[in-house]
Amino acid sequence: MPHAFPLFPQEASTLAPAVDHLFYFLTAVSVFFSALIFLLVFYFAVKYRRRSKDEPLPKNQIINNIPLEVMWTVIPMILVAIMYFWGADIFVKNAQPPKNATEIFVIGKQWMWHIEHTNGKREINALHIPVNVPIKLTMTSQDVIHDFFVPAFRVKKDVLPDRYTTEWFEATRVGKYHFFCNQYCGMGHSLMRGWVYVMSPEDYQRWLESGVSGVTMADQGETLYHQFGCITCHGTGKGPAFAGLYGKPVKLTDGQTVIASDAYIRESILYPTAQIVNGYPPIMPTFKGQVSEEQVLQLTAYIKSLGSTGRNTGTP
Amino acid sequence: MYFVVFFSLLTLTLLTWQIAYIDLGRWNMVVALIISITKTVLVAAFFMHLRWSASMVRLVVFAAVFWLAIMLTLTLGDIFTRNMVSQPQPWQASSVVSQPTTAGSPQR
Amino acid sequence: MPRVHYLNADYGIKSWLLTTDHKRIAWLYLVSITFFFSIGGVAATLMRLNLLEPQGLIVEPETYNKLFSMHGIVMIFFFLVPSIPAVLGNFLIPLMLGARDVAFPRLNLLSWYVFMTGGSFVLYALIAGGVDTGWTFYTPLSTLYLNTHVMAAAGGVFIAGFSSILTGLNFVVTIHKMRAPGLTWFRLPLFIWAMYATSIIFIIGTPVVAITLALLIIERFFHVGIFDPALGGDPILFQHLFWFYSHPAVYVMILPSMGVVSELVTAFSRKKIFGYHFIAFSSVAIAVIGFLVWGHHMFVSGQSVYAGLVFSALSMAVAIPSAVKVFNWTATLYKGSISYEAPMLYALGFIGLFTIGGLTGLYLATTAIDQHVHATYFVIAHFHYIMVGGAVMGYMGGIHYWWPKISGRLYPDAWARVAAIIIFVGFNLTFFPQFILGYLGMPRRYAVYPPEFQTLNVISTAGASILGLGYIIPLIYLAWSIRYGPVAGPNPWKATGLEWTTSSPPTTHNFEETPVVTEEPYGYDRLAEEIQVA
Amino acid sequence: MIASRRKYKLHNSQAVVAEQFDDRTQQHEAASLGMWIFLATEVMFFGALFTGYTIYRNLYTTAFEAGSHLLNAKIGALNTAVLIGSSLTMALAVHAAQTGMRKRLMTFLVSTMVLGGVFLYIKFAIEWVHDYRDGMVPGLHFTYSGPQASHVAMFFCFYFIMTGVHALHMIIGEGVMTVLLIMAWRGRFSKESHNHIEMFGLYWHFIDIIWIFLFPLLYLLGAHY
Repeated sequence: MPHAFPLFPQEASTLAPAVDHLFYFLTAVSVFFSALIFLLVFYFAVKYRRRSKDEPLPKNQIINNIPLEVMWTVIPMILVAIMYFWGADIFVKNAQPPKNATEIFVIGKQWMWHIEHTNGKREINALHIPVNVPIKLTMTSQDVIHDFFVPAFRVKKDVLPDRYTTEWFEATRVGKYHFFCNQYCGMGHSLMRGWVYVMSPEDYQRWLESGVSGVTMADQGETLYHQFGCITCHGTGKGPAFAGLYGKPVKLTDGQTVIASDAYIRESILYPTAQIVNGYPPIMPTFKGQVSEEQVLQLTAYIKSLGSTGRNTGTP
Repeated sequence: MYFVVFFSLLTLTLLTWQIAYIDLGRWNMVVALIISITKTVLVAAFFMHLRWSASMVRLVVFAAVFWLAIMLTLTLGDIFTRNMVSQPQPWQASSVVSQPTTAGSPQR
Repeated sequence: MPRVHYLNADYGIKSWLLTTDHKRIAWLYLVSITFFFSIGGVAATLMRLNLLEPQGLIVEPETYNKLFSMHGIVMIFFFLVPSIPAVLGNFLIPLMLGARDVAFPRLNLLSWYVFMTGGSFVLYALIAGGVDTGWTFYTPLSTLYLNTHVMAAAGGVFIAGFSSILTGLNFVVTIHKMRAPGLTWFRLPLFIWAMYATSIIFIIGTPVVAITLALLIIERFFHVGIFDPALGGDPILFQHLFWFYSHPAVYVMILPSMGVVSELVTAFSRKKIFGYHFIAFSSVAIAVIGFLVWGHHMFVSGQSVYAGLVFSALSMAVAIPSAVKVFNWTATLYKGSISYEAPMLYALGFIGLFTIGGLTGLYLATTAIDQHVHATYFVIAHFHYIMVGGAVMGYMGGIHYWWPKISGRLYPDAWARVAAIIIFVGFNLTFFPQFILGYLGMPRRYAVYPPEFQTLNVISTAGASILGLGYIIPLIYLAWSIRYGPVAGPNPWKATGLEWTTSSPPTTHNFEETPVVTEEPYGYDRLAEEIQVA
Repeated sequence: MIASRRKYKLHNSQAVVAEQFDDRTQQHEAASLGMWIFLATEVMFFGALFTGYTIYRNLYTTAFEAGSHLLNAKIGALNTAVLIGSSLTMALAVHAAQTGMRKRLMTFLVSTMVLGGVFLYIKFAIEWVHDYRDGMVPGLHFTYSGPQASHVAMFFCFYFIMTGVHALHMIIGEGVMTVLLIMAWRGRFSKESHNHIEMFGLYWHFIDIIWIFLFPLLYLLGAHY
């Protein structure tokens, strides 16, 4: 064989050992019960084999035993309950990215991964991250459903069109690891993969700053803000102002209150009439088809940069 | 008997139609569904003779409603709890500042 | 062998194609699903060959995608779902109940025609250039992005769904209303209980997938946005509705096998089954709980975390009735008088493989582990252990066990045992490495893959060639036995059950006179005494 | 065997029991159970549509109300009344069959067919034609340009699919009724043997029940605007 082949995946994130420990537990349970069943079947099969053609059955047959039935109902029940709670614990913890996570944006499209860092650095089918820093991926797709899967980190999540999903991890070992598209997405599905490069913080910093124009995502968003004419309304009071908007509750005309999250901003750009801010007329045209998913992310980054504290109120 | 059922059904139709023009907020739908269920019970019990049917047949009806309820509950259960956790967290301005990655952003 | 029986009661193509005899309809299904199995098998072979090389040995990714889609669609909807129910169920349910036929014989024939209509749509899709949606038809890929024959394939599955519905309806009514005098519910063979549970799933689940695929076709045709997120649709809704049927469909495949194995284990241990009531009720429990767990296919799909937790808990619950069954089968062997004809080898193989398949299911029900292994080869291995190691082993065992009844003749048992062992070995060699591949992270539906996965893939392909050989041997000797096999006699295995009290093959109306049942099933202790006296 | 089967068919026309059954009671119970199970599958069939409807209605409440407002609730109410009327005549037809009155059976079957026909006429020739003219058919001719147009389109999508599948059931029902009418005319039904009529009655009432839900969900949702 041309390659040495591994039997167990690398553990390269904080999550990996936790998942693996649970995996060992399940494997122990599985091996125990498989062995139990196999040995019993084998033992009975040999011991009670029919020796002559019309051999009578052994005496004192048991065909029903309630305590036994209860036992083999309750024991599996306890075991699966342990598995459930153990697994759920890890799952829930992993569902919520830590607040200090570095955000990186991922856009899936047939059949490549487009990744953008907040400082404006972009890469394709590669993801560079620093070691020992929690990373949060905000992901969306430009066409069909994809899935961002890093085996060495034990995480995956579907990447859906017209929606943001998130995934987070904290790499623990410097190195180079596969990531795959794990949701069948058409012809080039199996080619839609790349490498995660986990780097020391210094290397990462060097990589991040090399070859960047100095234009951050937020800067690009600001350019778009002017280019698409957002400023004509949102900068003049005809539409709601952006400063201090992000993360704040917004009151809508139908009486609901929503939080101005990434998803809310995205929806407001692409489907402006879906949620109308209280006190403003529904006059905003849709930008669906005019702005790409990437530009939406840049605009969002710009709005974010205006802060939730109301800093930079003066801009545009 | 069929005619009694028929006229109650017509009355209920009239009722549900007229009530619909009164704005009761979310109660409109509740009232409409209660009336629909009443009408269904009438049709099933009398026109379809469910009142006099074998218990097995009633079990089938129960099973249908039961599984429909499963489908509705678990599917809606997902849709309406989806944003409770998976919504991206509000932006943490402080964390951005603490990251060297945002060097050059307007906040700096 | 009776002079006139159902096979020679009438001759000519017409007497087969217009028959309402449940036994002949079973033959129609047997022939058609064997045909579909071979199509699915060829697709699988080509896939395995392609995976010998990381860059793909024989086909382009585009073709590979069509191969696995066709493999999935054909094997699931046109082989596994109808396999035991439509062949063995059709043949045996009236016989086991002491009835002359199913409740609605013409409907029974109709469902075969509906099935074949659906099948021809899928064959059309195959011949016209294939379809590359995967058997799951996920939107918006299937509705907006593919230019292959999605509508023909989805339409075929849609149509075939009605065949399942009609079959399930027929079985439930037959089991309720056509039982011989004295055949109370707890005197029913466990195969009947399993078929009853299966029919419930057919009846409740199939309409949902039918309408879902209809919506998919409408969406593709008119592009109206039901599942298109750009127009406000929710692609995850499609997944919900799809898995509402397609997860229980897994139990459609495994429950009948469990029924068969319950019959085999007791017949070849010549001993009453252990814990009859528990096995019977666990079948129904699986059918009911099986409807509550579909969301475990969607833990990472963007489904709500809460829904994930609920579905995880419910999925764990379904493991328990399955475990109960395995323990009861094992306990049935205890103090038995066990012989090892081919059907018993399949049954024991089933117990082993199902145990592994079931236990690995727990990994997938555990949210945190599923997050890693979801849609990797781990899943492939798991469900092949259930569907091939479970359902197909049960099907093969059942066909061998009842073959003397179906054909009136015996097959060469030595050959059959060899084939059973080859299948068992080949199967494990094919699919066990895939567990490791999956945990390593190799995603499913990959035409090309990183080179470090090659060794395990080569082992798997080697196993597949053994497995393929194992499936060809029975085809040959069973076909041979129809003409040349020794006459079986009514009860070659000395088994209990009404089907063994009539001639082999049975006459058109099954029984000379309606049998009367006076005792519980599996009265092997009495049978043993009789044998001793004789 | 074919010969014997022919004989059985002749035999059956005199009304009695198919060969797989022991007696008439068993046959009747089997038919009735079978029909109800079939209706259970129909519940799930429509149930999936209702599930989808419920989800989108809750996600896009205002758009759905706006869409519903464009429908003519009066016509909907009229059609509801027509359909309930046809249910009544169907129930009376079943009663006539049970009491063995051939003439009455035929009369009521014809009136059920006519009422069903009226319903379909109103549905297709009046409503759908109007809807099309007003540009409310997503995928073919959709001109709504108010806020959330794509979500309003979603409403109409469900409106057409749900009423369309419902109407398809009615068309099938009309076809079956034609056959039943011919059978009744030929005197195939009697006091003892009328399973077909009874089972079809269940089907027809079920269609009625579906409409009873469709009417408020589709037509009355936005009436109070």
